[in-house]
Amino acid sequence: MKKLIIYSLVFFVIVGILLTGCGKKTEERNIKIGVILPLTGQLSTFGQSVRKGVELALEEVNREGGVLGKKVELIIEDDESKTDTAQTVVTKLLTKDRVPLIIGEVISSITLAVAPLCQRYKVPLITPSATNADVTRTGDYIFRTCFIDDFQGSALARFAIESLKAKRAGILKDVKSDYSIGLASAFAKTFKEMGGEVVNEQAYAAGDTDFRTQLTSIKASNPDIIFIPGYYNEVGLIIRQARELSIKANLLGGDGWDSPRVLEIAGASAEGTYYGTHFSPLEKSPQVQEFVSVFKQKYNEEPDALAALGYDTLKLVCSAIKRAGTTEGQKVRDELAQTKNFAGVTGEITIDENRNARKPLVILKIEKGKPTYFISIKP
Amino acid sequence: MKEPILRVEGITVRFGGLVALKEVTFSVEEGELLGIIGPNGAGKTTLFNTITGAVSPEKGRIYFQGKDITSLPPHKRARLGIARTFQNLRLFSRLTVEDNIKLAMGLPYPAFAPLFSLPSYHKMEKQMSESAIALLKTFHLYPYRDRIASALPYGERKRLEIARALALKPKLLLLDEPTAGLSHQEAISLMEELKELRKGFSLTIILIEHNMRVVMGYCGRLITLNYGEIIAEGTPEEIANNPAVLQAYLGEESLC
Amino acid sequence: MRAKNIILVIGIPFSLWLINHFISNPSIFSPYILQIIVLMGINAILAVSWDFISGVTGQFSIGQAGFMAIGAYSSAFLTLKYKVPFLPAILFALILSAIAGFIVGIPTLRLRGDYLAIATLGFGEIVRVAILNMPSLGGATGLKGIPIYSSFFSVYLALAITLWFCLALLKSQPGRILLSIREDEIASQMMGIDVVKYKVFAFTFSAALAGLAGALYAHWTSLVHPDSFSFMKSIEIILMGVLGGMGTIYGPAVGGMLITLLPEGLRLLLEQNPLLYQNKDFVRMLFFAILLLFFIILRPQGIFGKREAKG
Amino acid sequence: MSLFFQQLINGLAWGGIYALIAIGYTMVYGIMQLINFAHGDVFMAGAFAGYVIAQLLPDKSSLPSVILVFLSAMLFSTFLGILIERLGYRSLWKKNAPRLSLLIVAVAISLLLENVGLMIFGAAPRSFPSIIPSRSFSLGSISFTNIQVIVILSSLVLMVALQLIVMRTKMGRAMRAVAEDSEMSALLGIPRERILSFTFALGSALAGVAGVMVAIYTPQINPLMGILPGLKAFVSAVLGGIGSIPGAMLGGFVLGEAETLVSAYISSSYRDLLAFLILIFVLLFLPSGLLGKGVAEKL
Repeated sequence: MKKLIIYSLVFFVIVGILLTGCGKKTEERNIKIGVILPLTGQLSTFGQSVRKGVELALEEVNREGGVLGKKVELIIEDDESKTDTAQTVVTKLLTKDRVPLIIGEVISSITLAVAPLCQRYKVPLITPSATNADVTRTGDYIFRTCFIDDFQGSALARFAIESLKAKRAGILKDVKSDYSIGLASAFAKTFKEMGGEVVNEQAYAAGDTDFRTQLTSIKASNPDIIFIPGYYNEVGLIIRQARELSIKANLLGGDGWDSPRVLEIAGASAEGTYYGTHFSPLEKSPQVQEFVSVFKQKYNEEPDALAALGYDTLKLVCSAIKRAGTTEGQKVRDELAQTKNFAGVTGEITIDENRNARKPLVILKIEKGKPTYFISIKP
Repeated sequence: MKEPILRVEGITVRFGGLVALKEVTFSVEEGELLGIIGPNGAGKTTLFNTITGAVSPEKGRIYFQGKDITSLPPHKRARLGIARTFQNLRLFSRLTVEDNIKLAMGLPYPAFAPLFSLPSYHKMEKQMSESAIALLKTFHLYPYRDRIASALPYGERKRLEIARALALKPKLLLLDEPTAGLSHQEAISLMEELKELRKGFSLTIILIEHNMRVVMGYCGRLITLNYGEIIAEGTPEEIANNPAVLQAYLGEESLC
Repeated sequence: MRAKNIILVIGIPFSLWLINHFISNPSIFSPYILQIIVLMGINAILAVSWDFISGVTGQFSIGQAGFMAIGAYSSAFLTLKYKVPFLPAILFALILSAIAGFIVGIPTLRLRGDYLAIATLGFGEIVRVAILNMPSLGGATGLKGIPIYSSFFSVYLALAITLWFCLALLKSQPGRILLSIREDEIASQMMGIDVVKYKVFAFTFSAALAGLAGALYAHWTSLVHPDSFSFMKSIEIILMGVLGGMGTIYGPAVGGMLITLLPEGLRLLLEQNPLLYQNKDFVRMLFFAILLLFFIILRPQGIFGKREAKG
Repeated sequence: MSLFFQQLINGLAWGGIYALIAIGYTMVYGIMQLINFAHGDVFMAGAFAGYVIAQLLPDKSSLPSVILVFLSAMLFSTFLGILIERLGYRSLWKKNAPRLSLLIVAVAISLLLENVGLMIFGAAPRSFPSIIPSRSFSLGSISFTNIQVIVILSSLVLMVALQLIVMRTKMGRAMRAVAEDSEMSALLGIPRERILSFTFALGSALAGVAGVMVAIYTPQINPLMGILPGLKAFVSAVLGGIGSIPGAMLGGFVLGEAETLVSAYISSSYRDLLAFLILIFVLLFLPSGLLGKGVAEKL
């Protein structure tokens, strides 16, 4: 008898699932845009910053009457900084919520994992900050509103040689991140082309907390600059432990450093380090200053590069839908591809033939505990 | 003189510093019922473990039906026809009584046969069931056929272990305290059954026992072990009056 | 007996093929639910593979994720880099993980209980870190763009075959022998059973099944990276087996499905409560941990297992 | 050459930490033959207890507050250790349930602790307040920080203290008796349950201290920080000879040094691989470890 109950229970569960599965979605009143971000987990500050920028832009767009006469609504999903969760959640956005377009993801590895899904369902995916070059090579429905690592890496190498007069570079990269690997190889290529020498290349894995062994062996090759293309959790520790090992060389990083957590973890040892990013709140242009004041008013904190990129991305998406006159995937895709010098707070956005954006790299230097504008390098 | 079924020559076993068996030498004729007695810790069970291959001796050889089996692994010795029971009952407690018996029948068909339910699979399974049932009937265990072994009363579990050993169709059966924990009446009826079986299965039995009435009444010959050495060997009568045996048991009242 | 087998052997594949047409068509059936159903099938195979070695043969393994990784990566490598069709890739994955099971089985099976468990845990981690350091296997970022060959049909056919093989073995003499090894290895040896040979067979067979599940997984998610085969995955597989009922084969299969269903059900349930939804992943694992504790202490034989009578 | 010595010092710090955690594994295994999977998470709990107390303290780097942080971590871990033993293991251990169930309970408790930590503190790593401001010294070209010295010295001191407790005190003798033969010691009137709780308490206290040390040394904590060090500490215990406390200490330092040298001279991505290769090697060829005593299977 007991077996019979259990079998019938399991049977009903399965039938129940099958039924809930089907059924079509009715047409919606306003335009839904999917947003996929790491709101929790290892890289949660990136996700939180982009969300603030996107939501600020949404308010402005809806205040000016939305798009095509309809209000714009965001479905924001958290992927916990994990590729498996991202895949499940993006499938839900594509098939259950049937969104016409998705903004995201922030991290290169996760964007690379979800891009094939969007390509398969012919839904445009725009990443505000994933800089790994392979992202847009997935397919013609994948776009980005930031520069790519090939540009960021070579710009940083040019900066190291020309401005910092570096000759011997050590590299410490995160073997678990496409972003870090791509940026490190781009930097090394240009650095060598311009006469520099990469004296020692060491690796670590995201989640490590002790880098003294790698730093000690880099120190032994006495470089005058160490390039650390990692994300902020590990970078903060690396800077601190490097100074503890009394390493005097310049420390240089990419946009992965752009989070208040670096200063929180590294503290005083971050003094005098440099990193490249997409945006600085101190830029003089009126559009930037207006964005900074509105942002400060809403969140009473200064916007960082990711917030600015999020803001620009949503504005760009809305303008593309307006130009396309419909939310149909193919048309929106074509409009996005033809975007020419769209005035964004992170600079003029022109989508090139590989669906990447050509944008300047802004170099910041940490002085007296604050990132200060140093120089910007044109593509 | 026919080759003795089992020859044990100069077996010495050492666990760390402790010498469990020292130069143990004896032989057993086919069809004999040999008893091994001795105080606790004399090395009786270690001797069984050495014969069955669970323990490898430091020195000495063991011959079974003339073949040297000293270095054979336990499962090969069992296949040759050496079966045993354990001092503290090692049954497959979550398997049914019938399955416990069937375990001793090895694998009579290729492993993948059940996958494609080949004829050989069905035929052999039926045969195994039949011989298992026959054995259970002779041991009056048939009513417990589908119960799991751990659900049986103690007496029945003792008999099941012996039945399982017999399912190996052994030539030599080593019984480690078969009547331990049984009432006098149960012990006697068990020994009677064993006498029948010895004739029926042309079986040689070696018995480790503390129950002197059983040993004296049923064993053809006795060996006394003390501190890992054989101190006496002979018919029950000779052993009963042997000074060394009495001294070994110290203060036990006269044996008969 | 014969007629019943024939009906099964033809009936099940045909009905699966039929359902597949209905269920895999995105316009009729929501792919989101399909995704859950396919993962349920894959996890069921994994749970059965664990139960075969740990539940039936009693050799507690915390390394199934390692064999799953071998199956996933080897098949993905073939289909991605050499455009090998699906079936040969799966067979290769099966054989390779079986060989891995054989190589790992022989030395570790001399160990007992928790030493064996820890050795298998070590093996699983070694496989993960080895893959991490193999650039041709995509290193830490894994293999991407694996062709999506798996489908409802292939996964549930594989599950049906797995259940048929394991149950047929379990109900016959090979199964009894494996169970006897679980119950009392020494007594089993004394009954003339070559314990090492059967343990290695069980290990190899279980590894092959885990490899099969890995290959199906890789060709469904189209992305594999070392972190999805960490020892946490092995622990999840153990959870499915224990809850389903160790040693019954069909128990862990159902356990595997329920455990996969749980987070999605939880996701729907939690959507209403924002705070819980915010960290739903931890709630899921917390719920697993409590469930595991509940079962082990109050109902050790799991949902389908038989209560062990106290003799 | 100075590079080699510099790496050795880096290894020493982690060696001390592994040793402290390994001792907990060895003691519990000695008595219950159980691998307490949750032990790594007790180490994490200690770090978080220290973190919470450090946050509340007004003047963080004064000597009394440093001691308070260590003490609170030790107390919380000890309390947690006893709780785990009482609620998780005791009922099963008394019923001498199959070892498999105990192992699964250990895994479940470990999952429980990790996810409660994630629920309360979130997955993003938190930086530990610098209650001991780090100053680096250098001897010739080798540089080390005061924290490294503190970590190494305090782990040695704690180990010696523990060895004294186990070898000299009555409770220590009782512990060794129960480890030797728990049935016999029960017959002789040794209160096994109390000894078990005491063992868990001692092991957890050490793990708690190790937790705070790692928090200061890194200085970063997150709810999953206990998993890898926990596993490696177990490898150290097995390497040293499971059940032997000096073995755990030796194993901890050997593993700490081996890992540092491998990641310095081969590559850091093989560091974790090394720990598991050692584990498999020891389990197969050196079951009683470096200092352990053989464990014969009673037939």
